[in-house]
Amino acid sequence: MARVGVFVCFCGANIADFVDVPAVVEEAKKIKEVKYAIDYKYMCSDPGQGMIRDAIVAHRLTSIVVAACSPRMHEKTFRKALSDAGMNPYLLEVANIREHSSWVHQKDKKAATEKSSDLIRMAVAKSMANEQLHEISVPVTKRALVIGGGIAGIQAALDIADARIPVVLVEKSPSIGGKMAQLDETFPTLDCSQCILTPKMVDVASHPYIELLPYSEVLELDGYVGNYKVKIKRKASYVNFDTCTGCGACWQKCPVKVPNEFNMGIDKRKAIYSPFPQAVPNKPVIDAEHCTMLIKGKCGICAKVCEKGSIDYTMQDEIIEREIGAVVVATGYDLWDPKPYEEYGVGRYKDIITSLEFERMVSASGPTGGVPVRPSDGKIPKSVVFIKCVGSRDEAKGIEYCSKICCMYTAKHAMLLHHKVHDSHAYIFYMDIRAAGKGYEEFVKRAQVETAATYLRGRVSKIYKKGDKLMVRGEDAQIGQVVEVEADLVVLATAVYPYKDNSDLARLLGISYDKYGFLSEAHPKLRPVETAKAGIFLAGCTQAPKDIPETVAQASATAAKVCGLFAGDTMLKDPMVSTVNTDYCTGCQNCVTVCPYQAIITEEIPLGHGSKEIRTVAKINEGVCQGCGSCVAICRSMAIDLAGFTDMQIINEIVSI
Amino acid sequence: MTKLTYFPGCSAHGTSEEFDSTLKLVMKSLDVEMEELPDWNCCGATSAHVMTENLALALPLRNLVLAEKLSNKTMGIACASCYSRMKSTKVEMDNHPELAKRINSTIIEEGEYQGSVDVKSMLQFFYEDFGTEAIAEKVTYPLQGLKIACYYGCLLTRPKAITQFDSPEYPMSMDNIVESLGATATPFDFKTECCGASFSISDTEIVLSLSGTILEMAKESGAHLIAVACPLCQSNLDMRQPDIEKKNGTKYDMPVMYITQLMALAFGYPVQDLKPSKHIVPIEQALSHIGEEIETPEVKKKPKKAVQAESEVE
Amino acid sequence: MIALGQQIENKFLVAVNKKSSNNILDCYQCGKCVSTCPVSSFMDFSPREIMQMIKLGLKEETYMANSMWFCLTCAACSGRCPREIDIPRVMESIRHLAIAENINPDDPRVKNIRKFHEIFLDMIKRYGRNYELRMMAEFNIRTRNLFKDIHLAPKALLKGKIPIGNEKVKSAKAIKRMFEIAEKLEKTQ
Amino acid sequence: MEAEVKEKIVSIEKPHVEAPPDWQPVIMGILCNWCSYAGSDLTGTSRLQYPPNIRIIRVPCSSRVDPWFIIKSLQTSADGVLISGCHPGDCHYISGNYYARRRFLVTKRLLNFVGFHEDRIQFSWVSAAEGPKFAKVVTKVTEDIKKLGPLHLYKKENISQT
Repeated sequence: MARVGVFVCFCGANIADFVDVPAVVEEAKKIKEVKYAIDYKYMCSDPGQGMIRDAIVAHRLTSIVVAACSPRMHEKTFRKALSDAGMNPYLLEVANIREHSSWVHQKDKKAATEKSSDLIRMAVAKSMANEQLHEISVPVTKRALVIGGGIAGIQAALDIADARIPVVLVEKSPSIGGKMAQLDETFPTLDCSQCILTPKMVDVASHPYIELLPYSEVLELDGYVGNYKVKIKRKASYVNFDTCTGCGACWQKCPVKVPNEFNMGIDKRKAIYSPFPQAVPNKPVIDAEHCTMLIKGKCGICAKVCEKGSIDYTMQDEIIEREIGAVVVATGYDLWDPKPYEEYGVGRYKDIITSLEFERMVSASGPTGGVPVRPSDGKIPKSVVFIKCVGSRDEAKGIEYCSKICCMYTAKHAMLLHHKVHDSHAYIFYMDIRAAGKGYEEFVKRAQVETAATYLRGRVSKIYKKGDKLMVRGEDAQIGQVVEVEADLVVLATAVYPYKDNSDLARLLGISYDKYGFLSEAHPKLRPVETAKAGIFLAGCTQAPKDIPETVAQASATAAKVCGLFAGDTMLKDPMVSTVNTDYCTGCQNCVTVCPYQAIITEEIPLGHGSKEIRTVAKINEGVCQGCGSCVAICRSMAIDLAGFTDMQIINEIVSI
Repeated sequence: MTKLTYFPGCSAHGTSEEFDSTLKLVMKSLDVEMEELPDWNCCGATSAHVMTENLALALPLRNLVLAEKLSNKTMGIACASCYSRMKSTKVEMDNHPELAKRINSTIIEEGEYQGSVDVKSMLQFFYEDFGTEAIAEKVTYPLQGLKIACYYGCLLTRPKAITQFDSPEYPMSMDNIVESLGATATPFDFKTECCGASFSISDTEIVLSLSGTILEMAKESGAHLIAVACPLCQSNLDMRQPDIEKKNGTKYDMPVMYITQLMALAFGYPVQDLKPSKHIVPIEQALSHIGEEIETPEVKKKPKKAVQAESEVE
Repeated sequence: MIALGQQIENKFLVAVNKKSSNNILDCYQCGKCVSTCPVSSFMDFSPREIMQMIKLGLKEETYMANSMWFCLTCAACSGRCPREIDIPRVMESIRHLAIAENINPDDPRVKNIRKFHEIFLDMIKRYGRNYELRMMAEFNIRTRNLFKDIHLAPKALLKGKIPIGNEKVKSAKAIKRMFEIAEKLEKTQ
Repeated sequence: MEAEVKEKIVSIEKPHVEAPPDWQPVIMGILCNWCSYAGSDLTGTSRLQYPPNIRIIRVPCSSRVDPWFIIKSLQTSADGVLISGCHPGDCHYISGNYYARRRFLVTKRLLNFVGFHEDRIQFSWVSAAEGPKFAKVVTKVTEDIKKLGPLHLYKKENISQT
């Protein structure tokens, strides 16, 4: 027999001034199931909660209705009061008579009073169908997977590992370091990129809590938050990392030359190589596509010169598995290919390069010894044109968004050019200068004043060759005149774009991505590092274009999220999840389609009791379910229900008025 | 034998007679029967669309409707302006039924537009319906040694949404045809810059300035002559060349020939058939380069394997 | 100085957008069209400035500019516009709007250009086709510049560049009728 | 025949019982927890006034709304129903409101087909920040339903009489 207690709050004058609270109490008492009803000045106060606790015991109440402010405000408070009285907290219902009645009908006390009574009647009706619910406890595997070993992945891995949580760091190339390792100096301080990055890379390699898996890729992710299982492919490196000392004899003697990806193809590397001198781990790998031994079975020089006998041409890809509880995706970005800019002669003129190529050239450890040169004839350029927004902010040929970092690094490039070639001049075509960041505007000003770079406001429309010069034509909108710059070298600030396989990775992980392939955060403002899938977090440019400080901040934020997730041995989860009544389930799998979290899978059960034949039914993973109820509404046979918002509860509310 | 409806355009019977006559020779060699569109009218370029909206579509539409009465699937258009007007009209008519109805009402007697005939420029026809290999097969007199700057002008490849042919910025179709004739196409950055078009008569200053740059850049590219596929381009670059030279104080000596003239020559027709007398800038000097050794003996190494294309072994 | 803020509704912008099936508000003033345009240096206002003038609702000023009359419809700008505005179409639209309102720029060169196009259309109306010599001659007569290009004439004539004879479209009547219906349509729109 | 059917359908909207002069409609508002319910709370916090006819039911997501709820409401207590969810693209549960919208449209067309006036069932997007919009929406819906009058025919107690 149901025994409902109703507690109506005055909320000081907030409710009492516009609703006749005693009348509401009297009205509530008329409801059959209500065995106790009372009002009080502040229900949420300690004495108010005490009244609830006492009444539960004294009147043997089976469910509680509090008529007060919005449940979004104090539902948790009152639930706790129930628990304290030894009652299941989910037997509470809140009637929102403040936000939904007294505050919005201040001119009509009678109507507000009637409405409040109705709201209480609805809450009482709903509570009749309330059931005891228990928070779901999910065990947690306290190990994190970090995908991508750029600055984002490095920072996330170090922060998590420093909290003594084991980390598996997967990097697809032979060394960690990412794009930041390719940079020369960084804005707005002109710190040497390598100097600040390499110590962190070394920390990663030596950290007792980090398992570094270079030259590896994630193949498969199964499970749910706290309980993921990941399959990782360790690509065959043909070098035994355990015995290799990284002496370098092999790559010095290797006869095969291949364009060097790390230096943007400006120089050559060998078929057995370590991408750059400060690589971590500093062990070479054999590039199977180009090694003549692996292609034709001829050569074998590296094996001959290796004193440790670390070369193993028979090595195969290896697939390993790890159990993890959370994932940080930090796969970074690629540069957008400027080929669609045919009017710039991209691909036809060697002396048009991308910003990252320029970055490698001015890098002290770069292929040209830190001096920019013209790829066509090796001469040092005097007049250099930088073009911003190549691909960015261009719906027609490129992408809609602003790449965020180009304004800053172009200012930096002007400075670096000025430092490396004193008698040079930079011409910068821009549309807007976007320098929002600490010390950024000051940095741009410094670049403009110190280098006297010519800033021209306009998009370049055409580049053509005249003699050995490139003629760059654009409008300087500030004077409304078309200008033509005679350039030795043109540097395109091409857009920041996700790797083309980023969307494949997203599908593999079961997270969403936007039309470009950037991975989507759960909420653009309030949950910027989480994905919609619990336990998967985003760091760095894989989510959107970012500069280094922002990337590092986001990486640390993911680490905080991971540590929070792993704070207990189990995770507690709201019990408001869907359940399937397999007796009714017809196995149509409509619910599988609508579930935004892939929380529903199918299972096969005997057709009848003891039957050998089987049928397929839906199965909800309550660890993954977020309780939206899409599956409940789509279910044709009404086999699914959502705890806390069951069909019965809602229908009770509807028919109670 | 391929059959083709032929729309010559006003200039084919006027300023660009040599385009028309060599086109016919080339088509004969390629075994194409050209059926001139009976009773065709001027497409209205460029005045119609400058001044009015409806006539700009109505004039080309009449030709499209007339062409549908013939059994040929494609209408080949010699003049680039006519091609552009005709193709734009076709695209507008195909995509806006409401508008199509309105414009069609101006030519009720000719009939209703069906959209059954494809419209192509002659360059597009050569490139898409024959291809460079088929053209190369017909060559009996290779134009080896001749360096040619291919000039497309605005309308053969632009706007991309209308023409759906080649690149609007750096097209290569004519260059490839020229190469298949044995000649060398020079890297020419101004191949799609405007020559000044219809301002030829109304505002000559503009034409002298724009065409001047094109001539200068063609010279810069090392070309002996410019190849074109548009009568208006030809007339601006050729007829106005002495004026441009006077204005700029330089001598270009840059003959401007139709691609069909070059094709006819390579297909074995005598120079006389190209009607050299029609040219203001004489073509004979340029043509004398035929047979010269190619200066850059850059032997193209054919990579045996993809592997070696990228990497090299010491 | 241009006074703004007196009229909130920008009817001119709405009219141009409707006529051209484009949205001028897309323009972010990058100026790529200006340096692309082969004739922008001849214009009173560059295409970029015209876009901004439409945004400001400066109808009279736009109509009085020679810019849209100099547009060659070469479509180089629209092929490069990062916001995919069909600039020639916009130019054409404001030209047609100006013609409809009978507003003519003072630039004598525009008068020449307009005269040329009128003669050209007239010729099509009469013959169905265009005859270049007649065209040039009539243009020179009507612009009172009898000897323009006269130095080209003998040479071109001699070389058969400019034919003298006329040929007429057989159903010239059909063309005439087309012109008449089209004119009516123009008025009813 | 067709006219007869039509007559019958239209008759659902015909007030069989004269509405008493002090009649006030009841509107069932089913709001998603994350946007519209929060928005309605904001209306309250901002003390924006709207007609007191709406009775609000909280659901986690607009996709939780079963057509059954709408029909049951019209059948028993309500003269009109308002469903409100997050703006397209803002769904707390990624894509729930898209399902809700589709399902709602079908339900509405069905109810419209059997003779309900389309204003009886309304849908809106109200975000957690749109307190004023919620007040506006409720006011409009209330006015719409007031114009239509009480929904008598379909009510259980009246069904046997017709």
